[in-house]
Amino acid sequence: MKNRKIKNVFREGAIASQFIGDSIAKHQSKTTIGAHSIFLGQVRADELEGKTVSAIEYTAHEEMANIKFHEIRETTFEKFNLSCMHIYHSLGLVKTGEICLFVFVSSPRRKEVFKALEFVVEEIKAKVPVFGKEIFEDSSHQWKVNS
Amino acid sequence: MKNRKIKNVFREGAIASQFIGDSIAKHQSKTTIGAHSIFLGQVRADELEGKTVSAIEYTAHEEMANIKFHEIRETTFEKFNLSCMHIYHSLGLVKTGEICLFVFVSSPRRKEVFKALEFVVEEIKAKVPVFGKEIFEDSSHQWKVNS
Amino acid sequence: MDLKIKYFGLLAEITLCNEEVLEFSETTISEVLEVLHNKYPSLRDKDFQVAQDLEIVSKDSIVSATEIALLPPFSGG
Amino acid sequence: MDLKIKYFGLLAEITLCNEEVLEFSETTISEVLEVLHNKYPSLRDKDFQVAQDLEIVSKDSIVSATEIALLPPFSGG
Repeated sequence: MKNRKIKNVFREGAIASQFIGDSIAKHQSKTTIGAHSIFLGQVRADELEGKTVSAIEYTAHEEMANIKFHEIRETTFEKFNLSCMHIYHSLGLVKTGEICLFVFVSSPRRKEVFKALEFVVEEIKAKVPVFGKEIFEDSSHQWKVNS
Repeated sequence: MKNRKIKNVFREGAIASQFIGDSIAKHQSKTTIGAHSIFLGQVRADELEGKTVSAIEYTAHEEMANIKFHEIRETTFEKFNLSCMHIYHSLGLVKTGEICLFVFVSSPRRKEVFKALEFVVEEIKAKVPVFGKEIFEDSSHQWKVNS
Repeated sequence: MDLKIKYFGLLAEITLCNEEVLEFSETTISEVLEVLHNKYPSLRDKDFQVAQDLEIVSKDSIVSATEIALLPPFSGG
Repeated sequence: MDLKIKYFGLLAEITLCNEEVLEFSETTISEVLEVLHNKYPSLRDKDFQVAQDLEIVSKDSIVSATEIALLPPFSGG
């Protein structure tokens, strides 16, 4: 898969808004970039039979997932004219309102980033072995299913 | 146009990455949100006949522009299922690598945010009377044209 | 009738002002533009739209506001 | 032949372990699954995919790795 290294996409716990701000700041020296697009997945306090989700606990087949993230990255660079791309996904407990997925794509031109961002997020949802356990306020749980 | 107030979208100078991080943080109490999408326009160091852009100076028909931003906001809320939306645009000097446009949309569901984000950005480019003057390193300039 | 004309971007570089109040007896936008073209010949080959009451109007509209704006191509974002 | 079986998400709740090493004489994935279904009857009505060498494989594939993973529906992001 080209010469890019397989990175570890996972971060323990929620992704902090400060971390996202810092990531944006790091791109300000790249003056061929004209457009960034960012997707953030946030844990919703969904209700089910009167119970409310308080957190999602994420597990993954980490080795396989990092390979899949890498393949998605390579495919996306082939399909779209991007300057750079970053993906971070939480493992462990992420409380409602916190961020569990951060996808960041940058390009000289805006048209590319919209298509690339949606492509990356849909690929992650479909192809990466990550499993979310929705934990309710009473400590009962159910396994999340992506729609 | 409904009961939302016309906001002032303009900020003097570049939009700081810290401001973007703080905006994200403010949404973490909104636990019906499942997906955010963000667009950032960044000033490119384009070259033209051997000269390099060092900054863009933005001016606008501010009153009209804020009304157009407001109309775009209202139309977008009608077309897409969004929880919230924020738009900030720079006025005055924004140096290469700095951010001049920040669009932030949030929804319970991810499918909405991709479409809404692209819609908002394309509407801004087409309908809002903002004018960018590309300033080269030798202080000469040319007027930017959106593609 | 006094009409305030606002110029933006490139157009303000040609007119050397951001706005000016001129007296017109003309009734349509295109007639007003003809006067401005005579005052600023370089305007003639520039691409711009005209806003009246903060809305883009066609050039055969009747002048109904006390202020119009000449807007070159938008380049926000 | 020893085969390490990894269980994820909901499936690990059924098997009460994240992984185990079992001895098999079976040659296809579906034959291995049949053994696991007998050991854990609740697995039978669960929806999952099987990965071998970190790639999803069909259930009539030949077992060629020393480790396979049982993956319930993905729910990342």
